[in-house]
Amino acid sequence: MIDERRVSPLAHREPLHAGDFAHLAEDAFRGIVSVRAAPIHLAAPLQAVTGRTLPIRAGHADLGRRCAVLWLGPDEWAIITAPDAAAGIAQDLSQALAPYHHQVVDVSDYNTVLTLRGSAVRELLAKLITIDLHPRHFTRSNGVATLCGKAQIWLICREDEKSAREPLFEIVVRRSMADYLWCLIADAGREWAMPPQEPIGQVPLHMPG
Amino acid sequence: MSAQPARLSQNRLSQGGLIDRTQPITFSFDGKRYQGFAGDTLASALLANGVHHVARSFKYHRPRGFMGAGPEDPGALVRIGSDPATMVVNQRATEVELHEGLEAFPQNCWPSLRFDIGVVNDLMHRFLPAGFYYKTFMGPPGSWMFFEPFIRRAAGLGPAPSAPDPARYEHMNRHCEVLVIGSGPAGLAAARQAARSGARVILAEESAACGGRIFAEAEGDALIEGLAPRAWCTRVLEELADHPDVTLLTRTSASGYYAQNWLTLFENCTDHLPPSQAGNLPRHRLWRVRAQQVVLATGAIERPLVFNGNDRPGIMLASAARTWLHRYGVRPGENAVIFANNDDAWRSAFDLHDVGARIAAIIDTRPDPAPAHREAAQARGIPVRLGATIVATRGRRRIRSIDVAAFDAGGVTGKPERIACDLLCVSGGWSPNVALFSQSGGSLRHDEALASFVPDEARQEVVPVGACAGAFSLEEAVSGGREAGRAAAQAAGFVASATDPAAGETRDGAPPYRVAPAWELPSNRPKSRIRAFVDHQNDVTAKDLHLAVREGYGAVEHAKRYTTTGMGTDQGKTVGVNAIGVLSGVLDKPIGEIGVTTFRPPWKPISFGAVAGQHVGALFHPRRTTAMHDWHVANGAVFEIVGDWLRARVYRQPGEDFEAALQRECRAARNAIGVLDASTLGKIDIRGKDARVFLNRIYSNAWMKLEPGRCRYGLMTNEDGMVFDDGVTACLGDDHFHMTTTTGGAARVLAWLEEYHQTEWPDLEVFMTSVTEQWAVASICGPRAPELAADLFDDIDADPERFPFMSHASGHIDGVPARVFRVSFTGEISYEINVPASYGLWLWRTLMERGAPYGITPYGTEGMHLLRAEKGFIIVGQETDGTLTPVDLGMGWAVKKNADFIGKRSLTRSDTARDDRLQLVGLLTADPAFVIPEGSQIIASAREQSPRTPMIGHVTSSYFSPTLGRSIALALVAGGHGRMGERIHVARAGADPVPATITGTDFLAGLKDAS
Amino acid sequence: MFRIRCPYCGERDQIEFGYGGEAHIARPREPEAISDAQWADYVFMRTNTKGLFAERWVHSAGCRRWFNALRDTATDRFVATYVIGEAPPLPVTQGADDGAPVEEDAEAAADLAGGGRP
Amino acid sequence: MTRYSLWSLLREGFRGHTGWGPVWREAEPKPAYDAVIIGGGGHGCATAYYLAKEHGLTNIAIVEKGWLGGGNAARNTTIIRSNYLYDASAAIYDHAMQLWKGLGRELNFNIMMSHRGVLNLAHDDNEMRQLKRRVEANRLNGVEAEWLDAKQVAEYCPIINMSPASRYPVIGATLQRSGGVNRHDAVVWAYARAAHELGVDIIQNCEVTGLKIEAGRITGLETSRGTIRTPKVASVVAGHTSVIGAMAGLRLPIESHPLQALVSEPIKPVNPCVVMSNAVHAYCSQSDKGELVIGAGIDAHLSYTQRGAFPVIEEEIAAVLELFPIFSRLKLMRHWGGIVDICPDASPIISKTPVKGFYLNGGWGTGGWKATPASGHALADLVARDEPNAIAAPYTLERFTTGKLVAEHGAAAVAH
Repeated sequence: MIDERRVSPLAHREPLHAGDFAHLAEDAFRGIVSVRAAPIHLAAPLQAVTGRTLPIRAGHADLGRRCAVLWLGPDEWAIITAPDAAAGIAQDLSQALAPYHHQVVDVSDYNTVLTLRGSAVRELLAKLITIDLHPRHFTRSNGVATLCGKAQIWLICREDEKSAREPLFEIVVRRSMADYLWCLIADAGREWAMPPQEPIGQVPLHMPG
Repeated sequence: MSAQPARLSQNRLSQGGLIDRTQPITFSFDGKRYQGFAGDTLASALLANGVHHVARSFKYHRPRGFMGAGPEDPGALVRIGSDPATMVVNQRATEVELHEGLEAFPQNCWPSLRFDIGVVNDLMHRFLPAGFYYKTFMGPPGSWMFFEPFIRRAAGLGPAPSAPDPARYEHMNRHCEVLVIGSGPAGLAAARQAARSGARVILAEESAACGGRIFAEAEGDALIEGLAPRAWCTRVLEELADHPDVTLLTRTSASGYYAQNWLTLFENCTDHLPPSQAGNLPRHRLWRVRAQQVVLATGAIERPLVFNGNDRPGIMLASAARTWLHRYGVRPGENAVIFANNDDAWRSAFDLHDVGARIAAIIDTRPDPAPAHREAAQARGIPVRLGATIVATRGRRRIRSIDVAAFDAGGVTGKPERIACDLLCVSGGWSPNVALFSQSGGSLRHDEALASFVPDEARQEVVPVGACAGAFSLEEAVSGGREAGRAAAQAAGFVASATDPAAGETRDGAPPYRVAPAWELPSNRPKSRIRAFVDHQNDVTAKDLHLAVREGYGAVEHAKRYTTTGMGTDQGKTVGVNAIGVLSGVLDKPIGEIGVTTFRPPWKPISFGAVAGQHVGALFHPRRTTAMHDWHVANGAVFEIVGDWLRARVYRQPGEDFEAALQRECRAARNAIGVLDASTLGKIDIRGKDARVFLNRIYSNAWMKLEPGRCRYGLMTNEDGMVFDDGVTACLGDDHFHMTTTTGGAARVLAWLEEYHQTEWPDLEVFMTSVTEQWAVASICGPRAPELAADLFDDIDADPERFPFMSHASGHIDGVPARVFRVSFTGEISYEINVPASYGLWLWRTLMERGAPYGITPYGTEGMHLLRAEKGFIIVGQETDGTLTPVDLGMGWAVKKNADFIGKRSLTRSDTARDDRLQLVGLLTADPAFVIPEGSQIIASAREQSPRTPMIGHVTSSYFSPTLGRSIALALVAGGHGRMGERIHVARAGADPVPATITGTDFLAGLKDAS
Repeated sequence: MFRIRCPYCGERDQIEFGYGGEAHIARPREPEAISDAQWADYVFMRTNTKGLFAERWVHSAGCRRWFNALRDTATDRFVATYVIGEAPPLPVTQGADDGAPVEEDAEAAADLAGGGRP
Repeated sequence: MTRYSLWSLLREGFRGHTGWGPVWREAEPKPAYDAVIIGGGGHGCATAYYLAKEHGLTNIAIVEKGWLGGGNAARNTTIIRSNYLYDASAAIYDHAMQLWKGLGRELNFNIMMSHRGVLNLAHDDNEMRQLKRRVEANRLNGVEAEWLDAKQVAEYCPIINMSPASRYPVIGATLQRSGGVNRHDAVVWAYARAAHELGVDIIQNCEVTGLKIEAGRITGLETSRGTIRTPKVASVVAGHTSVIGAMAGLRLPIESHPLQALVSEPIKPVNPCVVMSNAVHAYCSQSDKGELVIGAGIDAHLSYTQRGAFPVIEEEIAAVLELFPIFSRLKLMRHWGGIVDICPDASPIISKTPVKGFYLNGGWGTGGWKATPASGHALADLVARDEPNAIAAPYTLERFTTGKLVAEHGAAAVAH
């Protein structure tokens, strides 16, 4: 149950649809934990706490139904999990890693998750992202940190053309850039009639005098 | 829909071409309505209607028609549309596809295309040679400023739109194994072969239809792989359509070739459609392609000949004439002369003849054209003049006649003969289109036999094929294309299956291409009357190039720049080799030694909109908002942007102006409680056993003894010793810190920490993670803040005695986790409350609600600036500008003595250690009501001097202080720390300097002293 | 736009990277013990090689790791990338130390470039 | 040499322009000169001219590895202004401004110096504060400059996007009316012509391959066309200062970066002045031919290739469209890059070196063009007298040791 006092970064947005081509929505309040440690120290505790295998190859994520672990660097991972699960995972991991050099930070509120699915989403994202999104090169359980327009994101392929009817991507973005990213994606979806979105904050900036 | 063919205009053939005669299209040019067909360009439709004169040239305003039929055409530039927001200028009529309702207009002429006052330049041409402007207008002062506007008005081609563009543009990123540019026989063969391997192939075709010159030539008995060329083209396209990993882009030109096989392709998505049919597509798209291998099948460009009078409407490239005939079903003239130095152009004579045009003559500068051609001419009864040249032409808005005469190396030898004509097809031979190859870094070499530059050594993974590589036969194009496509795919790790069907015969329908260069043809006319154009857009003549050489601008780049040769919107596509040929003649040097000018991208002009893509307007740069943003908007906030963040500056109440709101907010903070949204402060979680050592090296002050639970202010300097950020860092545990940075510095500081950790001190065990946006922050301050705080926290004792200044605590507010820091940027008792960001709006509302009894008042960044100035705290970026040390800022106490830190060594350099550097002080004006404008300069004297007044400092911050009831200012003054109490003056433009007294920076301390 | 091989993430476009200038400039261990001129050499003076050059990049939008690259600044051709702490895979004349200029070993460079490909 | 004037132009018009002589004659390198200038760009040609004219040193040569004016002189956006903050900068750039004003007449060559005004836009309070500080410093230094409020900006340049809802609203600007643009090639040719007339040898296609140094003193240079003896060598090779410096064993506080620029297709006059914005990183003027001339920021990486990354061009054009939304349908006609030598403090070096008789002029970063006459003037003085004059004195190499930087980039952007 989400505490009703919480407001997600894209609470002011409704999901957007562009036929079967693309659907954009916020998957709010997902739990996200940033973990820094040596892989040799982290693998076992991670397995114990989350049941996931530590991905040690760049560009990969270990996907589970409730929990995904994304490789972000040689000593850096992100755990993306269910709402309200982050604090517990962070605490347990931190405890398990206590003997070693490590850093575990709950960054659930730092970020939000956008989901993008549909037959045209690779094409849509290619308008904004320079990594190779071809199904040969970016399939289920691939995940990277990259740039989407001016926003830094983590992009994870949850489903691809083989595993599902249509691909499904998750995009993790910092909260203050979420609305910009939302509007940027909506703009890229215009080709498939995704409704245009006006970014928030289009206010006059300076008061004369 | 009726399939009844529409009435054909005078020059339209009844059949042939890629036009649909069942789909007539009405359009207008220069206010007159015409009819064309689907598949036409504006140029082909105008030619079908007998219109040749469509434009005026850049400098002399000479009439211009269609010299080329595609992107190479230099002169036929028009304006499309008249709407101030959507009109497009300088469009090449040969590339504008016709659509219903298209309105085109001539440009660069006044009052009309027919009667253009600018023609006066042409009449004066003998006084306006290349570079004439360098030699005059520099007389008395201001003379250039007087003449320049006239010159400007005469230049410039079309006008700019006057309203913002409503269109959308896009970028599209793509990776592929093989990128093929150009879809003529070579390109199609390459793309097909690569596609068969399963590799990702992008085939980019500049025009609306694939095939290249397949559709621009008569098929004759030519074969490609055993098929008639057009049938072969259709079959290849069908096959390509079946490969899922082939992207075929028409109306897409490769515009730039950059490092590591990254290319930009410019796609026109909707310009060829009536606005009502554009749908949701962007107007243009810029494809940003990373290709493992590139095959350049960009063909070749025919050159005109350089002879007297070579620039009249009705004079066109021989290949263009064939394009009009075969691709557009347009006969460009009734009575044609062909003038060439090569065999290829003869085909134009035959093809024109075969659709009923009269061929008045074929003139070849050579004595020995292909025998097959001579026979074919004889069979058709076409008169032929060999070893001859055109010495003059006639006809203002369309060619009327030519004068032809025999010539040899010494000049014109025979008596000129006049031949009437309404079309002159010229050909100076073909130049491989090496622009992209050259952009890719590849070198060129001069090929004597082809009289042209051809690709030499490649510097990237690129292969030119077909005419682009100087291979002009169909057989070479197709086999070269096949091999290049196969090899490219293989190099990218894809091998075609062995079932590749054997290809049938490929052969040309014409004799092999032979050319004998003729760069500058003689005339019997007086030299002063000869005008042989080399650049038809910029009006550069051979004489101009002679002049350039005579004046010492013989280096090819000097000649180009002095005469502006090849610098027009056509990028000199038909110019380059001719100009070099003319120069070689004047300088008497082989062409290969002259060199070429640089091919600068883009291949042809592309819209700014496409280059910027989506990232304009509201999506230009992001506006970041805090969790409390909605409340600020609903409560009268006026915003400013700091580091992309929208921050509330003040909250205006009804009827209140900015200054009144500011003063009210500050009074509340001093007398009751103020609350500030401080969420944007940078926050970094720092953890590891060496975290403390690390901080000690990063900050200028000491960190080894900070206890858990305590906070400390720190300054960061760069290696030059100059302050670049500051903030408070809290010790959460012996190996765990929470650092704060300035809003604008957050990303920079984290990057700085990572850089030093990873590259200088990787041995230190420390990790850094940004938590800036994990926490929403509300900072409450003021004398009644402790009372509200006591109400607020579930489990933190808020009493300032037990929760002292510069300490922190973790606890809860109504069960919501909170980190609270007792730090102050205003001088008042403060609690900086951090909660998970999703609770930010709730926290703010809770504070407003529970703080109401204590008079809580939100204040914005303006109030924060004023309150901290009263206390004498600096703002990095306002007081500092990258040139100030901690000592300069009066924070020598923050320079630790016993350990190194980044930049410490710089502080003892002779200049950095001077004591008369600019130093931060307070200023009080003699007139307490006068608020000094920020940025004012400080002078020692009471009067400004002439011609210059020495400055001793400047004002960085200045406000009317509600607390002191007078103006205050912070300033940087040379040696200021030693000048307390001294009187200085603040200079003002247009008024007397204002006297002020140097004080300390903490104005509140002054207040307490006084009270 | 370059394609740069991050030693950790593989090849990515240049826009994901930040630039850090000349590599292998060691920060003086005891700044107080050196002269102003030596300090200036560390802070400001650069080899600025035209030719094979060791430089620092950071994969800012990816793994955020710093690494070194060898690139020919006269052609922009990347010869290799390698992690911080490793010696350059080809000798380069750089840093404050004196030394005879090293002839650029074109063949070795080509090998490395080729060997770096997938 | 034929004097240029309306009358000579008319006279030549009647005789087919056959009477014009060469602007300069290509010289063969002599075995020895009194001084040699490496680099035939604007600064190099100006140096030679002033050495010959003001110091009577005429047995001198310019050696240029390519064609005259083919480096940054051929690649810059020709913006002229002198509204710099610090005294040292104001002195040199305003000296240049005064020289520009009469240069066409002095050199008898129309360099198309157009004083159309330079606007530096302020988009927020911090920028306004910095720009007002500068405009006040200019005024007190005797440098012409003024502050315009938003309304005055809109009047001076009506096509700027003045919407207050813009991401970067324009809230004011400094204006230097005497600032403007000129014709880059013409300046080089004009200086070369004038220097040639005074006896200076201009040697193109002559690459310097080494410096001859004996006992800490320069004695000559090696070139692709032979050895030249000379007691004085001045390096004026923007983009390659470190390369020449290395020949003298010097490590310099310089990094060489690509700097890109672009022009649009020519259009009728629409932008009446030069518009510069630091916040969006754009500057834009319009040439006499009608092209919009637009400069981008430097590429972050070091390179000698004269090519930068295309995304820099994309961002630049997006920035220009933020300021001028009406330009969106105009077309990018050409873009290119140069190599700029960047000093840590964004100020140049005009300095003696540890090698006696070897002088450096470089490190002009992105702004060297506007200084051309003063740079040549000051360097000529330094070469002739072996002592920096008051204008050159702040720009020594020693400042990097003492810390007395001329930090013109100053103004760190944002704060709390």
